[in-house]
Amino acid sequence: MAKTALQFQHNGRDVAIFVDGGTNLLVALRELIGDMTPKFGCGQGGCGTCSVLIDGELHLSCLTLAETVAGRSVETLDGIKEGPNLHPLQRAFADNFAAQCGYCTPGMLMAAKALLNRNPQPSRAEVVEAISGNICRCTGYEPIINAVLAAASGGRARA
Amino acid sequence: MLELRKDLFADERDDNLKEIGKGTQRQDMLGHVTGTSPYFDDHKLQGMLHLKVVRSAQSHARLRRIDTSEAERSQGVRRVIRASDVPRNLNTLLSLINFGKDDEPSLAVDKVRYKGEPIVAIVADSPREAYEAIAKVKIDYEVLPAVFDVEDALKSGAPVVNEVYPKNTFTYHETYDRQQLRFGDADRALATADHVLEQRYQMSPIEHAPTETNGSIAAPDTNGRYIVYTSTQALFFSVDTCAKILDVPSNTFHFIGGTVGGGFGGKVDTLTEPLCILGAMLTGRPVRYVFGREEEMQYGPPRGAERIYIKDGVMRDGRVVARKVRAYFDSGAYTRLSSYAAVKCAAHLPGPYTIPNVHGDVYCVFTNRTPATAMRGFGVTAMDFAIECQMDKLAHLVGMDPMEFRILNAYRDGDMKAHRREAKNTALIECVQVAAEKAKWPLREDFKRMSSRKDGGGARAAVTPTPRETHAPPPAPTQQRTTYDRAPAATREPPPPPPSSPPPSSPPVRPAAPSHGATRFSSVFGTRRR
Amino acid sequence: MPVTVKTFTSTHDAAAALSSDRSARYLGGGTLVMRALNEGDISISTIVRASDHAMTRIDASGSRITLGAGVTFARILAERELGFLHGPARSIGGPAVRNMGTVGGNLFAPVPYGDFTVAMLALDAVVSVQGGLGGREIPIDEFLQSRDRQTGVLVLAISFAKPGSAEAFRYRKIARIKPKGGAVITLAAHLPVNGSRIVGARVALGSMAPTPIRARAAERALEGRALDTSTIKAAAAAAVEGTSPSDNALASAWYRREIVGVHVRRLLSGQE
Amino acid sequence: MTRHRGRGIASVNYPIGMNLGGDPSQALVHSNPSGKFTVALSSIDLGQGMKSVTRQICAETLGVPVEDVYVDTADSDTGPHCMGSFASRGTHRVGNAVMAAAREARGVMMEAAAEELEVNAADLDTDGRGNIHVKGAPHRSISTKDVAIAAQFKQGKTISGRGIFLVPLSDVDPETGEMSPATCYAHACLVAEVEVDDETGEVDMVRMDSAYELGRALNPRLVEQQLVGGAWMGVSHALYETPEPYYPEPVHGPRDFVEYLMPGPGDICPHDIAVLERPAPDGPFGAKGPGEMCANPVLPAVANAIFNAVGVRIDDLPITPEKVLRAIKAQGGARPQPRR
Repeated sequence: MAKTALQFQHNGRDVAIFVDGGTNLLVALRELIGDMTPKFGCGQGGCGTCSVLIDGELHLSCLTLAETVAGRSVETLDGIKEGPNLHPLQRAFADNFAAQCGYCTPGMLMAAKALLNRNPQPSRAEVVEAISGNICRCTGYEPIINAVLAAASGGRARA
Repeated sequence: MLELRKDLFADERDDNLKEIGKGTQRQDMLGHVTGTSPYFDDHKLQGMLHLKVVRSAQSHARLRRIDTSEAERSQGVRRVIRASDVPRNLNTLLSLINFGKDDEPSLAVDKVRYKGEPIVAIVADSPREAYEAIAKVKIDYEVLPAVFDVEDALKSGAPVVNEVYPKNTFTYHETYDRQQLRFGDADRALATADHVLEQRYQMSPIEHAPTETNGSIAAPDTNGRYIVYTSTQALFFSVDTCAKILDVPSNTFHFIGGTVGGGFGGKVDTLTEPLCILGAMLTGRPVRYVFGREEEMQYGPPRGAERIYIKDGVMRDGRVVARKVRAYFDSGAYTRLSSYAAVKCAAHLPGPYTIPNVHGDVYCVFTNRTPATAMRGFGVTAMDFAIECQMDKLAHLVGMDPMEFRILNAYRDGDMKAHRREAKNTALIECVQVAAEKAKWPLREDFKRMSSRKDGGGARAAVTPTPRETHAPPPAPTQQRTTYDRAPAATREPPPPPPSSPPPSSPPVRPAAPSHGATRFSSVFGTRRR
Repeated sequence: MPVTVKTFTSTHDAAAALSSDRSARYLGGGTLVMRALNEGDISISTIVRASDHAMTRIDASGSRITLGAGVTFARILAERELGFLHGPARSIGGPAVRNMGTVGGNLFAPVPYGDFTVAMLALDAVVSVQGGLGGREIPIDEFLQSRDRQTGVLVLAISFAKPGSAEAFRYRKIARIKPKGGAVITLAAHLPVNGSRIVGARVALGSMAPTPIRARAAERALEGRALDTSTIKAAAAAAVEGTSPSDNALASAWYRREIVGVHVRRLLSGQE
Repeated sequence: MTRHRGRGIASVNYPIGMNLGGDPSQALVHSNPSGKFTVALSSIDLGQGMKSVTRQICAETLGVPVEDVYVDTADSDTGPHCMGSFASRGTHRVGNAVMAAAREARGVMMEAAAEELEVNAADLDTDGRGNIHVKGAPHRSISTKDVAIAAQFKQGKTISGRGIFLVPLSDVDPETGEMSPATCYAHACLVAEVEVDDETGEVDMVRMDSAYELGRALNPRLVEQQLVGGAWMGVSHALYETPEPYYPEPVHGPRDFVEYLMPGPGDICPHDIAVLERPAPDGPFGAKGPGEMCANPVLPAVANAIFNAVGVRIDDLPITPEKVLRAIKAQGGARPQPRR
């Protein structure tokens, strides 16, 4: 089967892989690069567990044709730590007990990061809007909203 | 906002503990926020194959012919698995604990009983190639009449959904078509109650919708074993179910799981592991079988629907004196766990209240829909909905505050419960009082002073004399009958009498040992436990 | 058969590839085509892309606005000139979907999707398409009526006259889930006013038929009148006329018929 | 006026664990030579916090800091048998098994410490910070690390323990239903306030106030997670969810998260919770299990609140706007009940 060569930046590192026609970015990240932080939740664009940032913007990796990220920058949860330290959002999620099963957490964090990147001091309504594409079945959303607000007011949330 | 009411029941507790009672961070939180918690699908294995199943397009049909020849030749296909490839192609989950008969194949044999039932499994190099092969499987169906309503399923002449249970009801104690609860004389108490209220409640099915769908990865391991990564909620249920279906010793398997992306009851059924392991056995390669979202929503088991009829007798002073319940659990086409839910539901009657006369009939009914399974609050959620709506209506009927009405009828320490065990360690009254306080809902002083620990037992500890079943028609009503606040709608007609045969007088025989040789968790079939 | 991806620099070539291959689909934002592939739709074996910048151009400088088919909802939200379309754009998906989904793709989104197209219909938009034989401009209602037959054409852009005032264009999506939910019904109205009279009323409804449709009876009730209580009442009463809603997972046809008038009234009167 | 507010209540109890085949769980606890403990289970953590709550139970029982314990779940080669994570059995059944295993391990640890300190084991206590000392004489102490080293390399003892907790099957009488379905019960009462639109039948949650009795809140933050998330699920069950929207007719089943309705982050309401603790005599530190019952009172409380708001009884779940609207129309309009 003919494969297409694909190069892009993955969490700041250049990567090169070969993909089959039609491969989505989620499969490319998980199966070809080995970054398991984006999760499969539906493959339909409905749950947000596979969310990543492409050139800084929130995208659903399951609906992204892998080869369309050629030459672009892809950021996943695996890349948001600041050196050995947790990103303020990760700390805030932990402090607010904003994860139970943890499966939606990577996508939630990426959606929250996309928000804080362009709006460091969001209102509650803006936080609600920012995570609205991400399904959580455990928490009832309240702790997640609180965590994002806490990370923002901590003032350390930067790109 | 959460407040700990340490002032209540303080005399029953030692609060001088070091780790217990502290809001310690979760052990798994760091893994969750860094995306490193290992779910079953996070295991990358060399040369992984992908398994997809061909699902029935019909709700009820005979399988006249299954032609997989073209699919077998399809590009990338490593193996087509048919029903005859499954070593023991008939199982029921609770056979491991001797409850119920084997009634469900891994792959349909001669008949399909619900839309979406697996018929053939395809193992291919890629999901795409598996989908292409699925399209090439030709199935010739002879469509049969289907039944979707639990009460229709019990009518004579209804289509037989599952031949293992030809009356479309699960069999309890080898003989009964339902689980009964009998405590006191509900009919007599209803005849003398000031008001009688009979209502119908319905809960539709509910999907667990975990963000991680059901799935597993199975791979040949060293020394003839198989390693299985799984989303199961019940590891040894899955191990032993697979051992039974695949007819191998359970230590053939090394199951790894324990970190699961939500379950809520939807990952108890060992849905994917048997075919996934079989795929690995037949190809010698790692195989991944993961539900898509639509599969999870439509063909993964839901919390089954329940239909509940409640008939209550209440006195003008607010005492509920009788509760008669008839409930139907819609199990779908196979048993899974609804059989047990009915028992749990019967034991739950009449809710957390001391009612001297309780009569319950709970049916587990088969229909031509996706088999139902456990879900958070299993056997109780819908019954609580029915009971608590009913309690609200009764309070309204007798003109009592709904909070005080519940406190009045609440069970207390020392009371006899309808399943004939003494109530202990109760706290319903205190919950009502605290909730009222939180919601600024005024309660009268005497209701504020009532306690779960006071005024229970005594006359309330007695088992009301329970008549033997006569199966005579109930006495004609002599008192006021209320069909609450509105004319009954067309769908709210009084239910027909239950289509039951009189229960036998001889005690149920112990079941014979099951024919399969698989491990069972328990061969104990009942010991008295107080 | 593996999936083949064909990327063209010219829309003409992309359109030719699309029209010559029944198994080809044009990849816009991915929300329809990639989903179909993920779910095992083997009828698609060729993905066609076009890298022509015209596909993503927004021209909002004059009185007529043109949106390239590849314009995403996020780009509309970033465009101050398009403030009147921020409501419809924001009603699509969550932020990730808005970064991906395009106005061209939305034309093909089946119920319960396709809300932006309802807004386009109320604006009397024109769809520019490139077929195998050449380019055409199709009025949007005509396009929608023949949508099932349009899969072989490449939508290039959509254009419409800018509403005279912010007041003149109204949009509302009735969803059960907030802030991101599928539509029970979607409503858009364009009510240009000449003096105090409405001239050229357009009311469009989503989920009231297999594709978005015009509520022509409501439009007639509004045409030539002032937007006062009695006009609004008449338009609301007429809203259901000519609709053919279906049952789906979100609501029944009965419910849609019952509430469409209520929501038309609320939309027109500015009531929450 | 088209929107009406109403309040409704419900109170419930819930059986902890199941009565099916006997209800056992096992646990193994062992120490490494540094005095750090591993709990081996085959029980599943599906988000409810199994790993975390058993970790605290183990630490409390051993008398060591929680950081010195790590819980490993769900490996069929190393984890002993457990029925599984369902029926609110985790905290109670598995917690008890872990307690039993930790008690046995603690016994060996104290014996080993006694040998090192040359005292009677009965005279020793743990300080919960990693030390074992003579009661009343805190200076005569030894660290659990030194005890573990001594046990392993000097005394030849294994600081380990096995635990099982079994609730035997209770026979069910076919005639009367007499049985022991559970050994303890959790309790709850919840007040829901809703707003109902009488022209569309839409129901919005305004707030919830609740009291939950759970035996013991072993970890109040985990309890809060269950109660907040569980009440959200209760709202979802009450007003939104079903894979068969036209049940029993099997049509128009949802296929994705747009069609399968669950409240979004914009649909949630304030929820004020009180937790009561009446210890279960057979619970680990009195604990019952909050995981399942937390959703149950919400469904009827919402239904009862809708009646209070507009005077219609919806007895079919989920309570969709359509059902509310049909009932309001059948009744000839909203009939708000006295505010309460």
